[in-house]
Amino acid sequence: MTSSNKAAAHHAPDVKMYFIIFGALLVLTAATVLVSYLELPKMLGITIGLMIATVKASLVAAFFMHLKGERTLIYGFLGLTVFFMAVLFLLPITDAVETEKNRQPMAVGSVLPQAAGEAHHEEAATPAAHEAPAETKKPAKSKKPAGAKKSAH
Amino acid sequence: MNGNYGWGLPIQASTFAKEIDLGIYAIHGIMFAIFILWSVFFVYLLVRYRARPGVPSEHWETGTLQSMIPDLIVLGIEICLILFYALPAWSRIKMTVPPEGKSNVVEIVAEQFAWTVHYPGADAKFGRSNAALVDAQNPAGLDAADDAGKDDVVTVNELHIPLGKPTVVYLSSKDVIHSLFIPEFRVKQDAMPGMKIPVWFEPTLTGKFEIGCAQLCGIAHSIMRADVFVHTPEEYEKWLAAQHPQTQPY
Amino acid sequence: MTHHDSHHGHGPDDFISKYVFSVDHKVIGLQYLITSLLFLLFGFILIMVLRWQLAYPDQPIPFIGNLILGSTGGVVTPELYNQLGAMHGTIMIFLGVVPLGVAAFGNYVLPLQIGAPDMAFPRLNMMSYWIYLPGGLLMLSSFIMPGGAAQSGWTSYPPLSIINPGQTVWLLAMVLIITSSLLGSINFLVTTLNMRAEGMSLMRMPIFVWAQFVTAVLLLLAFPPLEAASILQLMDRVAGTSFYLPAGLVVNGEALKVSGGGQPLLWQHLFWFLAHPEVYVLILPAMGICAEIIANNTRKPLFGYKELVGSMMFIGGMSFVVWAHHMFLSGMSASLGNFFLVTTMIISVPSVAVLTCLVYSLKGGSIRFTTAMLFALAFLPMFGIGGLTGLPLGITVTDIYLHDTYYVIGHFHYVVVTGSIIALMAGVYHWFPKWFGRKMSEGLGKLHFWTTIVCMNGIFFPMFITGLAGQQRRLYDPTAQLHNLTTQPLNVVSSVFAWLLFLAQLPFIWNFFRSIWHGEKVGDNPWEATTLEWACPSPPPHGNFEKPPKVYRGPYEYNVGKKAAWVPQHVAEVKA
Amino acid sequence: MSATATQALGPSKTTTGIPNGKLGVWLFLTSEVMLFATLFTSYIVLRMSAPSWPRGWEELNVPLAALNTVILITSSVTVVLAYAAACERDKAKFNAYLWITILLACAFLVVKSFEYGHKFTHHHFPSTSIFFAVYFTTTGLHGLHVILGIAYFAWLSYWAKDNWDHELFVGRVEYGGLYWHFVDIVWIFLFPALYLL
Repeated sequence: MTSSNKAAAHHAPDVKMYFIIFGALLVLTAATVLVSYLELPKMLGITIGLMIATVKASLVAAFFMHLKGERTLIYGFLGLTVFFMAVLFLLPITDAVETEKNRQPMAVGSVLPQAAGEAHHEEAATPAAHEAPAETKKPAKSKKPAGAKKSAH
Repeated sequence: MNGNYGWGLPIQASTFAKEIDLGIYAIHGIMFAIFILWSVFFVYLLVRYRARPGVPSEHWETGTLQSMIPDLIVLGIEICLILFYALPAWSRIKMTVPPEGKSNVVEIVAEQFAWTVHYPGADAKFGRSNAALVDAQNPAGLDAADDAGKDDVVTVNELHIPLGKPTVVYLSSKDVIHSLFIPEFRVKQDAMPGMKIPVWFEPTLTGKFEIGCAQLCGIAHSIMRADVFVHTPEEYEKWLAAQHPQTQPY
Repeated sequence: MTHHDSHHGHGPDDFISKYVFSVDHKVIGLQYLITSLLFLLFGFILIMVLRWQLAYPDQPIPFIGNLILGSTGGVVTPELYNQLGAMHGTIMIFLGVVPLGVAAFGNYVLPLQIGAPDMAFPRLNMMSYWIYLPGGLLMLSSFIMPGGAAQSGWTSYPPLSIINPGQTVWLLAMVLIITSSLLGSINFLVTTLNMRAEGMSLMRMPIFVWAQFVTAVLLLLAFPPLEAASILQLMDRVAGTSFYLPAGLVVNGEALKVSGGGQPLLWQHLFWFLAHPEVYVLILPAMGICAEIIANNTRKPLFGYKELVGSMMFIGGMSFVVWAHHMFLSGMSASLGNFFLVTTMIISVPSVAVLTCLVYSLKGGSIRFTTAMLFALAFLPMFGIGGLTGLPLGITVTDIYLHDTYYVIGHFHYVVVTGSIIALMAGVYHWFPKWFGRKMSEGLGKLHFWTTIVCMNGIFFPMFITGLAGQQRRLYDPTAQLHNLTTQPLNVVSSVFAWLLFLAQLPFIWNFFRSIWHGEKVGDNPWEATTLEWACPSPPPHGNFEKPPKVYRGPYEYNVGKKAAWVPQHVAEVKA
Repeated sequence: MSATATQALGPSKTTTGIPNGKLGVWLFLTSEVMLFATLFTSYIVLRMSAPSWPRGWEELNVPLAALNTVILITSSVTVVLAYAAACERDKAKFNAYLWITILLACAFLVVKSFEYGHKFTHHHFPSTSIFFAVYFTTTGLHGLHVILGIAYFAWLSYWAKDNWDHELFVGRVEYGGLYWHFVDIVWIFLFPALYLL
C-alpha cells in the first residue's frame, strides 16, 4: 500500500455520492438555462442565475474537492481569499456606480468606428446618450457595434 | 502675480487655498514634533545603551497596551485630523459644486499638450460640439447649426475668469489622462477621457496665474501649460464682449 | 530518518546542476542576489542619466554624452526621458528590491531559520528563478526594440500606455515576472507552514520568517489581479479591444478606431490593487531583516515579539483595502475618497507599532555598532521620515495640492530607498559570513554607510521642498513652467547627490566581491546569534543540517535570566 | 530524478499534517480565484458603465454553451472517479476514467472552437465591441486553463504507467482533480454570467 494511505483512508471516496451530485449538477444546469428563457426582469434574472451557480459551485467544492472534511488551515486561506475577492468586487463597482453622473459620451462628439470617408459628413454623430441612436439614412458599410444595434436595457 | 514663487507654498489665490495650507502646515508641524521627539529618544538610547565591557544587557517587557502608547497617540492625532479637518474640508471642496446659476461655468477640454477653454458666452448655454468639425479655426468643434453656440467663445491655453464668484470648470480630455493643476488656487483634478468632471474654485486675487499638467500625458507633458487671467467683473465683461463671437466658416 | 542521511550526501556534482540549473535553495538564493543587485545598479544608472536632464535641461551630457546618446549629440530626448523614468521605476521595484528582499534573502535564509533541509518544491523554486531571469532580460531588451521601452511611467496608465509605443514588451515581461513571484510565494508559504523543525511553533519563528510569510501571502493574492489587468491591456494593444479606451478618443487630430466602452479607471483600480500590497512587499522583508539584526546586536530579545507579529499581519490584511489613496483625484467618486482616507489612516498605525517595538528594543541592550547594525539603526529614523511624510499624502484634502508632485517622490523614496534598500544592505553585511564563510571588511562597510546615508538624504530631502513649491513629477523640463523656476537649484542639488551616491556604492561593490575570496575567515557563528541559520556550517552543505535540529526556545534568547550570555534555539537545556 | 526534499519528508510527516502538494495546489487555486475574480470585476464594471449592453443570448449560442457546461461537469465527475479508482488501487478503472476526462476536455475545446469559428465568420472579433472583447478574453483565458489541465492529465497518465506505486502518486491524482474542479467552477460562473444574463 502506498505510504500516503493516510490520505486514502482520510476521505474514503464513496462513488455513489458522486453520481448523486452529478445528477444534481445536471438538474441545476438545466434550471439555469430555463430560468433565462423566462425573460425575467434583469436584476431578478441576475440574482437567480448567480444563486444557482453558487449552489452548483459549492456542491462541486464540498464533495468533489473534499472540502467538507478539510483542515482549518485551508479554510483560513480560502476565507482570506473570499474577503479580498469581495473587496476587489465591491469597491470598483461602487466607484463605477457613483461616477455614473460624470460619465458621458465625449463632449467633442463620439466618432463611431466606421469607414472614414463618406460616413462623416451626412451622419450627425450626435452623442448617443441613453436611447438607441437615430437610424441613419444609409447604414454604414461595416456592421455597427452590437451595442448600438439592439435596444438598450 | 506670476514670478513671486519662493521655496514654500505659492501665494493663496483662492478661497479654499487657506484651508488646504492650514492642513499642510498643521500636519508638518505634527510631523516635525514627532520626529524630533523620536530622534532625541533614539540618540539617547544609542548612547546610554552602547556596549560597555562588563555591563550585560537586561531584557524588559511591558504589557501590550503600554507598548502601544505611541501608536495610540498617532492614531488619536489621525482621528482628529480626519474628523475635524479632512472630512469637512473634502466635502466642501470636492463633493459639493456651487450652483451654476450664481457661478461662472466654463468647459475645459485637455488634449495632448494644450488646454481648450470653451465659454458659454452671454446666453450661458454651450453650443453643441462635434469632433468631426474640429480644426484650427474651430478648436472646440462648434456646430454652426446650434444657435446656442453663436455667442460662445473658445480660447486655447488661456482661461479668463471674473473675480468675486466661483468658477465651475467641466473638465474632460480628448485623448489621454491629463490633470488640471493651478498651484496658486490649490486646485488639482485629473481630466479623464470619457468623463466630464466638475471642478470649482473661487479666485480671491486678480492677476495672471499658471496652469500646469500634473499627470504624465506624453512627450511634451512639461510644456503643456496655460495661463489663468483673473479680471474684475467689469474687465471680464469687457474682455468677453471683445471676443468676436465664434463664427463658423461655411 | 534514514532518508535524510542518504539525501544529505547525495548533492548534485557536475557544474551545470550544481551552479546553473540547481535546485538547492542556497544556490538559487545567491543567483537571485547577484541578479537583483545588478538590476538595482542598472536601474540606478538610468536615473543618473535622467537626473542630468532634470538638473540641466536640454544641455548635452559632457564626456560620456556622445558615447551613450550619440544620435542626439548627448541630449536626453523627451521620449528617452519618459523611457528612463518608466523603466527606472519598473526595474527597481519588480526586478530589484522585491527579488532581493523576498527571493534572495527569503530563499537563502528562510529554510535555514526554520531548520528545513530545502524548500518544499525545489524544482518549482528553480523554475521561478528561470522565469524571472527571462522576464528581466525581456524588460531590458525593450530599450533596443523599435519604439523603445515603455514610456508611460511604471504605472502605465491607459489610454497613454495604449497609444505610446514600447508597452507591449513591458506587459509580456510583467506577466513573466508576476508568474515567477507567484510560484515563489507558493513555495515560501508551504515551506514555512509545513517544513518547520521539531519544536518550532509559530510563535518561536524569527521575525524575519514572519515577515516573509506575510509577504508571500500578499504576493500570492495581490499579483493575479495585475496579471489579469495586464492581459486586458495586452489585448487592448494587440487585439484592438478597448477595455480601457472610452468611446470617441481623438488622438492628435483623428479619431481612434476602437469600439470604445472601456474605462481607464478600471486599470487604475486593478493596478493599485496590486501596487499597494506591492509596496508592503517591499518594506516587510526590510522590517524583518532589521528586527533580526537589532536583536542580535543589542544582545537582548526583541521588545514586543507578539506586537511585532500582530502588526505585520495587520499590515498584510489591511494592505488590500487602502489602494485608492493613489486615486483621490483621478475622477474616482469623492465619497470613496473618504473610505480610503479612513483605511489609509488605520494602516499607518501598525507601521508605527513596528517602529516603536524596534526602537524600544534598543532600551536595555548593549549595542554593538557593526556595519549591519549601523544600517539597521539608520532604517529607523529614515523609515520614520518616509512614514510621516505619508500623512499629508494620505489626508485627502492636503493630497489635492501634493498629489503627483515631487513631494510624493520624496515620500516613497524615503520609504523604499532609505527604508528597504539600506535594510537589504544591512542584510548583506549580516548574512555574508553565512553565505561565504568570510566577513566583509568593517572599515569599507562604515565608509559605505556614512557616504550612502548622506547622499541619500541629499537626493531626497530637497524633493520635499520642490514638492511643496508645486513642481509636478515626471516633467521632462521643469524650467518650462514658471512656478518651478525658483526651485530649479534644488533639482541640481538632488542630481549632484545622485551621482555621488553612485560613487558611494563603489566601496560596497569592491568589498562584496573581494571578501568572497579574501575576506577574514570566520566560524559558523561570527555574530554569536541564536537563530537556527547559525547552527549549521557556513556555507551550509547541500541539505543544510547534519541531523534535523530540534527547537527548545524562542528565537532571541540573549541572557534571559540564564548564566550563558546567549543560548541558541537548537541547544538542549543548559546544564546548571 | 534526484532525491529532493519532498521525497525525504513524505506528505504526512509535515508540521501541519497537510501534504506539501495539497497545500501548494490549494494556494495556487486561491491565486487563480483572484485572477478570475478580476476578470469578473472588469466585466461587471464595464457592463455597468456602458450605455447599452446586449443580452447574452442575442449574440452568443446558448445551446452550444449548455452542452459545454454538461461536458465539463461530466469530466469533473470522471476525474473524481479516477481519483477514487487510484485510492482503491484499481489500475484499469483509473486509466479508463482518466482517459474519459481527457477526451471530454478535448470535446470542450472542440465545441469552443466551433463557437469561436462561428463568431469569426460573422465578423465578431474582440475588437468589434466591448461585449465581445470581454467574451473572448474571459473564455479564452478559461480555455487556456483547460489546455493546461489536459497537459497535466496527459503527463499524469504517462507517468502513472511505471510510477503506480510511487509515494506521491495518489496525491498527484488528487491535485490534478482539485485543479480540474476549479476550472469547472470557473465555467459554472462564466456560463450564466456571459450567456444568460
